[in-house]
Amino acid sequence: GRAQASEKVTVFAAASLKNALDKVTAVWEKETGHESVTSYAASSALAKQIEAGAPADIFISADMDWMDYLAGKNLIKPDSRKNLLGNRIVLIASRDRSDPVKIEKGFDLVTLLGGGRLAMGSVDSVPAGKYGKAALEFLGVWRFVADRVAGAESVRAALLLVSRGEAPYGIVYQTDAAADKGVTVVGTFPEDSHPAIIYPIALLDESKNADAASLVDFIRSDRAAPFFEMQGFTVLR
Amino acid sequence: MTLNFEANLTLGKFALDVTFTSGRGVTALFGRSGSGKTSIIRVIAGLARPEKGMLVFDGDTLVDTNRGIFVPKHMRRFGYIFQEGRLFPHLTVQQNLNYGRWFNRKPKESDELAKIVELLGIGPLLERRPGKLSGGEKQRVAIGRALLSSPRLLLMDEPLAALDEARKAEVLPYLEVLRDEMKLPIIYVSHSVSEVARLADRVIVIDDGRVAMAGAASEVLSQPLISVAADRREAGTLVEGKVLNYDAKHKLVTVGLKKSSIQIAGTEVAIGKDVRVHILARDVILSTVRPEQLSALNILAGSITAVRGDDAGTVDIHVDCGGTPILARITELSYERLALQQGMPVFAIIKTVALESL
Amino acid sequence: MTLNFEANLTLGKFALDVTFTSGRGVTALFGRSGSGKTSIIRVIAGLARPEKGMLVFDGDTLVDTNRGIFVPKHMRRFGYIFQEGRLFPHLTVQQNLNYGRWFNRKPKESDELAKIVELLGIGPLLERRPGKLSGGEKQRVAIGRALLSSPRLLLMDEPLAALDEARKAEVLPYLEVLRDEMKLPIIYVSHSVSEVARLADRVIVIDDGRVAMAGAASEVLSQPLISVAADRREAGTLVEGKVLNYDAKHKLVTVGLKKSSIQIAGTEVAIGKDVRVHILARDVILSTVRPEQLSALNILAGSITAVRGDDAGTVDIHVDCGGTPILARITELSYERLALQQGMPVFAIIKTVALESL
Amino acid sequence: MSWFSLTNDEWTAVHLSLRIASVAMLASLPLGILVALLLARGRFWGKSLLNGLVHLPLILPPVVTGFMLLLLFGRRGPIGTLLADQFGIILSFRWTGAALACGVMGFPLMVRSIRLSIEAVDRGLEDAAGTLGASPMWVFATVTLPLILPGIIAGMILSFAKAMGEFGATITFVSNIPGETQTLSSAIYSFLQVPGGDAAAFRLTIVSVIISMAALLASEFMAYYVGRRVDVE
Amino acid sequence: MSWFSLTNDEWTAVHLSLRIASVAMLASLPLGILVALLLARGRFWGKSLLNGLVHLPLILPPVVTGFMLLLLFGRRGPIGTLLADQFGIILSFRWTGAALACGVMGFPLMVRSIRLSIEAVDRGLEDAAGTLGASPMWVFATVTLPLILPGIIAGMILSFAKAMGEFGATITFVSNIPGETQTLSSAIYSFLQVPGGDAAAFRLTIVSVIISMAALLASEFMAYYVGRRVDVE
Ligand SMILES: Nc1ncnc2c1ncn2[C@@H]1O[C@H](COP(=O)(O)OP(=O)(O)OP(=O)(O)O)[C@@H](O)[C@H]1O
Ligand SMILES: Nc1ncnc2c1ncn2[C@@H]1O[C@H](COP(=O)(O)OP(=O)(O)OP(=O)(O)O)[C@@H](O)[C@H]1O
Ligand code: MOO
Ligand SMILES: [Mg+2]
Ligand SMILES: [Mg+2]
Repeated sequence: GRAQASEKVTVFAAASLKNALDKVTAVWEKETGHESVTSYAASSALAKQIEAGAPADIFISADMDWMDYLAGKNLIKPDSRKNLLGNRIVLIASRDRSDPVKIEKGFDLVTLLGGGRLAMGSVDSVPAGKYGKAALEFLGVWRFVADRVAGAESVRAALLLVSRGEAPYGIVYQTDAAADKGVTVVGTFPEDSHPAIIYPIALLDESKNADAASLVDFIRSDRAAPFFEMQGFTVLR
Repeated sequence: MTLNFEANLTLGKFALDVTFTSGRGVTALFGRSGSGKTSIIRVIAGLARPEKGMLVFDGDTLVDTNRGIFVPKHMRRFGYIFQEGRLFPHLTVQQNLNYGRWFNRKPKESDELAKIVELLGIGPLLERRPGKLSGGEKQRVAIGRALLSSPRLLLMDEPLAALDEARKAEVLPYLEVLRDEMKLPIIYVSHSVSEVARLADRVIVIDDGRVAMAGAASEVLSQPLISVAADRREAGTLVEGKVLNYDAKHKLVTVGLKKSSIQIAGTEVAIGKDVRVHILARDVILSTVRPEQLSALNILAGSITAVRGDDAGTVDIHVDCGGTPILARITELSYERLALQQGMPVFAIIKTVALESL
Repeated sequence: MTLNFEANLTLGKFALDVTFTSGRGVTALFGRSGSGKTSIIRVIAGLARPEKGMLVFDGDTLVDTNRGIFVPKHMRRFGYIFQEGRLFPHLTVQQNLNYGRWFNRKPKESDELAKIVELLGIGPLLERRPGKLSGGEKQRVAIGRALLSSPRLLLMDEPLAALDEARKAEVLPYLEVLRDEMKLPIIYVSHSVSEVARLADRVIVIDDGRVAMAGAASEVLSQPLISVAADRREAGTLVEGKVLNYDAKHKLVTVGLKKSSIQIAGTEVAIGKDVRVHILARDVILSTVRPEQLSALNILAGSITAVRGDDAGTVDIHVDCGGTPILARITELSYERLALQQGMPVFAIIKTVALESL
Repeated sequence: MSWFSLTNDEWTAVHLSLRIASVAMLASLPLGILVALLLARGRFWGKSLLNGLVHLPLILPPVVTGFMLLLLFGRRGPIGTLLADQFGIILSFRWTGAALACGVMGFPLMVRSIRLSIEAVDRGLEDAAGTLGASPMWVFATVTLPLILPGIIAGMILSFAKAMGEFGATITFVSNIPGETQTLSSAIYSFLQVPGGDAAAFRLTIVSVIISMAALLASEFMAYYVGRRVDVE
Repeated sequence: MSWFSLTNDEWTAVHLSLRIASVAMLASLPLGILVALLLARGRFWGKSLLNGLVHLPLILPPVVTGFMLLLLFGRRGPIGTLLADQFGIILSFRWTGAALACGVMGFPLMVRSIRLSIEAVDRGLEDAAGTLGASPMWVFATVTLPLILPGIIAGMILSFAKAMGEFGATITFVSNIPGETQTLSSAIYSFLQVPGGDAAAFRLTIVSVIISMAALLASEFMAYYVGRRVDVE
């Protein structure tokens, strides 16, 4: 029941953080004896749930937009908001075409695709898709490949499209690319080619749980950093 | 008990417009296929709502379209034996039989069940479901189910059509018991004149949605018009009388008519009981002289009141035997040979065993 | 044409073990409710598969469990009139009637349809769906549907039970036409002795899943044992003869028997035609002297061959009238009064119109 | 740890899924029967509207259904507030909310099955029961209900199976809180969102399939048993 | 731009959704009827297995179904390769693939409805047709099929509605390419993923609901028409 759970710290976190964050909270629980639960879902869903009064203490979003959305409605404690993690987007190819690609202004992605599609998160909705589109626009490639994009429901789905050979190339987070043996990272997008990829963290305005702040601190601490870095995130300080 | 029925009902191109009154005992609905018998029964049972009409049972208004009264079917307590069985397929025979008893304030004693099961010969079927019964078995269970629901009125739509003659001969006396001892009024649809003759007190002949004839069974069954619905061969007269004597040795019942008497083979009946005898016209032989040494026991003297020929080579002769009308159907040839005429004295010879037993 | 039937079939506790042969004409299956008649028909139609058995129609093996032969139902071309109608609810009456014709190589001419519609009186119903028919109307459509499917054999399971007598009287002659002119063999289940007497060439009496009696209709219907299945009142003899004469004026047919002749009211029949006459025992009066001035035309001289009493107050007297056996059922009282004995000469009086017409 | 043994959290998810699917199925059953009856037999204004409403969860993307539930039944939603104030019932972010979401998602499937069965019932049998003295309620209980049992069973199994597979509406409405609202389906979804989660997702999928197959087999057996009783011929 | 007018892309999504839902429904119908027949009437080894298989898309989270479709029907999947090599049929990133996904997701719903109807058919009528000379094929076409029409209609509408609401399996299998595989559902989903997208999502939801309601009404009318013909009493 809710009674015990309310003593637990409840974290609402973007689904892509699961691997690292599960380990981090486990360590925190062990060290402090407190308890926590984490609900992983799409940032959009989590933000709307928080808006609807979800009993969460901490929110970690996969992009700035949904955190801004909550901030605009005064649903987070403004001073608790911090940029937690950074990420990079990379160009991946299916195993059979592992030649590195030099990603620069005007690089010939169309030829590389050779009639195939470019798999990435949906460019309107999935954060990785948005960043990918921004990068391609910055590099002047977007208008050539816009109609070749296959927008997936998540980065993971985009990854799968490439690893299954549906699409020859794809744009995903480096965190995701690292774990899949079916794909090769053939290039990394320059950091200045897209808005910074940032996972912000914040305490929620309605949170009354005294342990929540301690967990946020721990997540941002050096103790937690290696778990995130192991997954390929950049820890922002 | 009386049932006043008055209803207008339209079913597609068919229009029912029927008014009748039925009293205690059995009222037979007689009529050709498609004439509207089942429709009438459905209105009585509350399964069809007349557009205009009135139904009163024993002072209890069940339907009155003017006043907007319509008593729903489950409050009427009329047992209905459907033309097509309608057993509950998910219940065993036993559960089907007991179904109506659950809903009755005055449940019949359980030996009532045993008795009806015995009568209908459905003992071995009790555990079975209707899907595994033969046609006649289904019909028998349907009869039992209706009888056991303690109805105030029994609606029977060709209940015996699927039964063999032997079984019919067992069930009919039970219906008579219901009628006479339980005083259960019955509305009975049948195509069989002999069934009707035996059971019915009143007969209503329906033709194309209208009442063609109605009246006491003895009247109606003696009308030639009955042949709209029945076989010509079953025309005859229904005679009422009282049991005068029972000869146990010869198993003969003597029935006293107006001024004469006839003898009928049969089992013991209480002396003084009112009975009815259906004498088929085709079973009556006429003679101009008193016959001798005949095996026929019943020889009634009378005189010819009317002669009516038809175009099938037969002539119907109406004979008045001391106040009791008897109809005889003879061939035209005999009619000519015997030179029969209205007013002539004749002897009507009726074979004893040709009579409907009581 | 012959049908050899031999089947073992178990349905729950019921075991069918029947062997019979039926030839041209009508074979009647007779038996009490639940005796297994429908089960036999189902095996013939291919709706039930016997555990062990053999079915050969005109040399054409339809079922042989030993050799693993089982011709499916749609290849047998046996028309089946079901006990419960089974009309297609989604088709109009007309479409129901035509259904079987679609599947026939040799479709009946369309005036065949008109004729059958006329005969069954279903003309006004053609556009309707079965849900909107009365019970008898459904049954009539089912009869029409089977007749129109150009069957090689007709299986009729109590086809006339729901019909009024007048309609029956119209349909029966048509069945006779099918039997005689179309040479269509028919297997006919009925509880009515008079129907069977009129139609059947062979009668097979089924009792509890077994053949209790089988043989020519005239033989079987004269047996007292037939009363397992039939009303006692319908016992009698089936007599075969040839039409000798037709008196158009009096509409009288003279039928020649072995050494005598009888007269029957009826419509014109071809002279020389073989006919059968069912004489009910209860319609025969015996006299020890030749009666005079009687309206009964048929008075046959004969002698008593056997006397058999029962415990219902009646005595069955078997009389041989010049080689033609006649059964008379009289009361015990008359039996005593007339002092009848075996070997005694008597006169059998049969009312003309009491005879089954042809 | 053997490949197949489940972690504690996973066991919890299994329990929770079973509980949620069963409750969703059972709790929506009475309403499902009622609505099916109304749609099959009723003649009233707004019947098409009711019919449309019932089908909505099928027509809408599950996420939309989830959002609608959140808006209506959430802590701040009109119905949510009402339930909380009047009856102390809180659905949001509780397993009960997950059951509501699953029940709603399975509702059109349940109603359709039951409705089809009701439409196939021979009204003549109900009439017969009426003439034997059974009031409409009793007719329903003793004749209609047993006869539509196959449809009810089909509806229940569809609802149960849907509840096992549902996550779009659930995760949107009540989030994905382990031990509270995390069903097998949402757990599978979470695993699929992270690198290397495929094996775990696959394992849970197998568990989910096994549970549902068992339910399916049980339902088939029940339907067979029911059907055998009513078997014609 | 008035509040309600749709953009070009949105119109495309509407067209595409209609096409995909209709094709999914119609293409799965013959197989649906066949499988329903097998399940209702067949007696064969592996019937439970087939039954389980049919229900899988209901039991599995749609994303998993999408993955499986990708594994099987994708460019490198066994069936996908076969189809591409032998028949030149490519499903990946095509609207046909979306139709496949929707058809698969709606399949259990369609089969259940049809199966329920088949189980309610009076076998006696089929026997009667047989004795009148109709071969099993003809019996099916002229008796069984017309009698199960209500179930078929119900199955079709469920499949259609499901196709309108489906996006989990579709987006996973064939992605979300405007003009090719982006259905109304996936468009709605996309809008919901961005802050401020609610209004647009709501607008498309209304469109989707209107379409589905029209289909629903049409189906009800058809069912009424069919039912009236077969009406008993
Ligand atoms: N599926 C079944 N399971 C068990 N017993 C059955 C089944 N079907 C029929 N029976 C039994 O088999 C016997 C023969 O049935 P059948 O239908 O052949 O009788 P019938 O002679 O046609 O009777 P009726 O004149 O009443 O129609 C009956 O006693 C019946 O109870
Ligand atoms: N739903 C209906 N729509 C149109 N006509 C109907 C409907 N139901 C019955 N009829 C017609 O009404 C008439 C009377 O039907 P009803 O069932 O009362 O006849 P019935 O006297 O019981 O006949 P049967 O002896 O054949 O059972 C018939 O002509 C029938 O065709
Ligand atoms: O309706 Mo879904 O796409 O099975 O959760
Ligand atoms: Mg009737
Ligand atoms: Mg039978």
